Amino acid sequence: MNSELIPLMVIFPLISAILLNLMHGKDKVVRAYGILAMLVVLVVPIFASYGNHLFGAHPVVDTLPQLKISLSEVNLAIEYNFAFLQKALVFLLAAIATFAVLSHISNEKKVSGVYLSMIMLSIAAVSAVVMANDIFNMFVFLEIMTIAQAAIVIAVGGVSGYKAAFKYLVFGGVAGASILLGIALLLGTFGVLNISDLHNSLSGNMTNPIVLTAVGLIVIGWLFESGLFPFHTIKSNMYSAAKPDIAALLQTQTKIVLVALAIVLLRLFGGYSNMTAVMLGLSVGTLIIGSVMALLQTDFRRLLAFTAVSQAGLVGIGIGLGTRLGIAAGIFHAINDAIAMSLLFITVYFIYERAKTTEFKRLGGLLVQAPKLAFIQIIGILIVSGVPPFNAYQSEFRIIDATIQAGHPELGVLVILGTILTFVALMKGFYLTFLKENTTKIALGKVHIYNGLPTVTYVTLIILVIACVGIGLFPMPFYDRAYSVALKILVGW
Amino acid sequence: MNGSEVQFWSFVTAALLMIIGIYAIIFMDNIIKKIIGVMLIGDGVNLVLITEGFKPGGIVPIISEKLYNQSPGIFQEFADQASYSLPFALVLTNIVIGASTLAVLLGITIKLYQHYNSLSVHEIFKEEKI
Amino acid sequence: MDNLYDYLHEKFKALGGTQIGSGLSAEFILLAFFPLVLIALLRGVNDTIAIVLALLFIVAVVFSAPFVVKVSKENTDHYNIAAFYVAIVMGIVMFIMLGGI
Amino acid sequence: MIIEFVLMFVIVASTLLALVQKDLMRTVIIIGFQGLGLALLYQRLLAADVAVTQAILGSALLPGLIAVTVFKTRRSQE
Repeated sequence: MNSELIPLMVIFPLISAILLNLMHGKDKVVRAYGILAMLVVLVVPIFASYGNHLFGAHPVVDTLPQLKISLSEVNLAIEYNFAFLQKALVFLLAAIATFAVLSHISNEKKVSGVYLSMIMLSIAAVSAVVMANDIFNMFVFLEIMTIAQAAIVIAVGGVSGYKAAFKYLVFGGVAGASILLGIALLLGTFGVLNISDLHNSLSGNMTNPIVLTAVGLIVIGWLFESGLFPFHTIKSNMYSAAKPDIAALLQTQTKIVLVALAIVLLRLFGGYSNMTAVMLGLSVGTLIIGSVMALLQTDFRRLLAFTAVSQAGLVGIGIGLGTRLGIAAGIFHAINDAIAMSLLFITVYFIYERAKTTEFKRLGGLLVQAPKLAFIQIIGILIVSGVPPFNAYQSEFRIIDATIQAGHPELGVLVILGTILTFVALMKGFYLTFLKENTTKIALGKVHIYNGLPTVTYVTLIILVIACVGIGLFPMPFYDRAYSVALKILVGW
Repeated sequence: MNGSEVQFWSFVTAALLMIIGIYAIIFMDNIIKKIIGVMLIGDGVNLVLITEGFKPGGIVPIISEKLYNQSPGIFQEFADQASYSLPFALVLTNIVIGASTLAVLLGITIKLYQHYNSLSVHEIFKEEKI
Repeated sequence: MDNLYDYLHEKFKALGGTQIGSGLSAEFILLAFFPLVLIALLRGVNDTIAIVLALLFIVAVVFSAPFVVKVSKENTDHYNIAAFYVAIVMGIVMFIMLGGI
Repeated sequence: MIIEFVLMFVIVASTLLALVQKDLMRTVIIIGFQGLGLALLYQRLLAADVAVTQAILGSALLPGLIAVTVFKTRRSQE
């Protein structure tokens, strides 16, 4: 039952983070070790077998009568689950992180070990959040993830990065304390931290005001970690202050954590309709406000940042419906959209690397200089806007289907509106960057995109496009498994 | 005054700490005071956890080797009296996390001060017009 | 109504650097968004009340358009705006969870 | 039992006092008392191991870090 590779997915990036930190300054060693470590991080989730891993010497003990648990056994060890969903999410994270590491290694003259170590730390944290079946372990790694993400943004962002990271850490402190307080209340009431045990203790106990307070507190934490309504300006500021390749990594992590925490919330308190109502309402608000704000931006990075936030709202709508179809579609869309938004962020990363700016008033007429990039970006825009035969079409269509089947057809209309608005916003960015000849004084002689794409970027973009088309043409292997995960969430692990 | 009263007022203290922390985060203009607010919220949550583990009239959950050797049967009595020590482990983790967050925040503060020559949030976020 | 374009142009100037086309599309989507949310919220209640509320709502929309300027003012990167909305939403979430509306 | 209530009073009072100070160095010193009070309260609440950690971090290390920041920036609140 115990697969030895499961803890490696968390422990190896953590050790690499420490080692890279120590190697800082020795350029060649850092380069070599960075590439090697990313290879391991990519390979381990593929070869790990499904199963549980228990940390600690007491796998299971007999009933503890004073804990009032209607179970025959209680888990005392920290438990990590690894199944198809976890495998997909961890591999997706590793793939996008590999690009962030490789782009740093291949483009910078002086490689920063600390920077790579922070990327490794965030990989470890997000993998642990995805796999942990222990609510406190999840909290610890969420906090580590917050600090690591803030550190990555500080490393390259300049003053706007400092401001974004400051807000992120302050509100992250509030949200983290909120989650921990919720955990403390649950611990005080039931005496267990394992999510499966909590699920069993909680069933039919949703009128206890202490439990309801805990639900509210954990939902507030979920809103922060996934960048939904009150926190959307903070998240989008983080995305736009970071370099676009890091922003691709950050938004992937956000969507993965959104799914992981939402699964925990639904498993624990799935029967409580007020919770799903709050999740649904705030997700709808995020979708519309995010896409409206995306349309009003004058900088390509900020435009993409708000688009990413609004797409997180779309995932939230699917999950917040609380039906089997909705949860499956939401999880499926999270994976698809993380790939598609990463594609767009990486195209913008290339523009940023070469032109040193992403403001629309300084860009224009790049189609002549970079036709391949323009072609890939228009494909990315079509993918994110949900055009068949790409992958986001499959999941957005299923989300709309789920809204109608759940009895909220208005929400389906809102999803369509948000998608159209996203398409308009992204096309505006494409038009102003590639098609429109910029004749203003400020732009003359500023924009140069040299011949061709660098190999790493090109290969990554091609792989992402192939992934999008592949999932779009053959969605069923992925969707079926998401559908069975949804059943597990609703019925019990 | 008995032990459960201590527990109640300890919860009240924790609530006050959290409320003061949230007030500082939202209304105080100085960055350092906002950071202290984050610290206070963490302290409040820690106090909640500690108070949960507290058992009125109990003993500290540490058993020395000497004590155990004197009378091995003491283990049962110890288990009855000791306070619940799982929350303490959680608190230790949270203290460390809070300290590292605080350190990063203070580092950012110095950088922001070097750029804006001010510690006021109003001054630093001026460019983002309200 | 002859110079509606000029009127909107004047209003959208406050956004700074945004094209009027994107401002207008955002405005129309917002105009469609509010009634849809209203429908979603009011579908359960009495028809007469819903109609009266919807009419009142339309009047309110006509007098308070355009929304885009207000929305973009409320979504800047300023710390205080974020803190304000975080506080409000925290309160609302806890109220809904405990009050059980 | 009275010790706990005194400690709780000290904690809340020093928190409030720290936040109303105009001089940031005073804030740092008073927040150190809050950390020390918390450590003693933890000790009274039967969490000896946490109390030791909190005594070091809360009353010396974190105020020290804040004090360094205050020295590197400006001392008084404008």
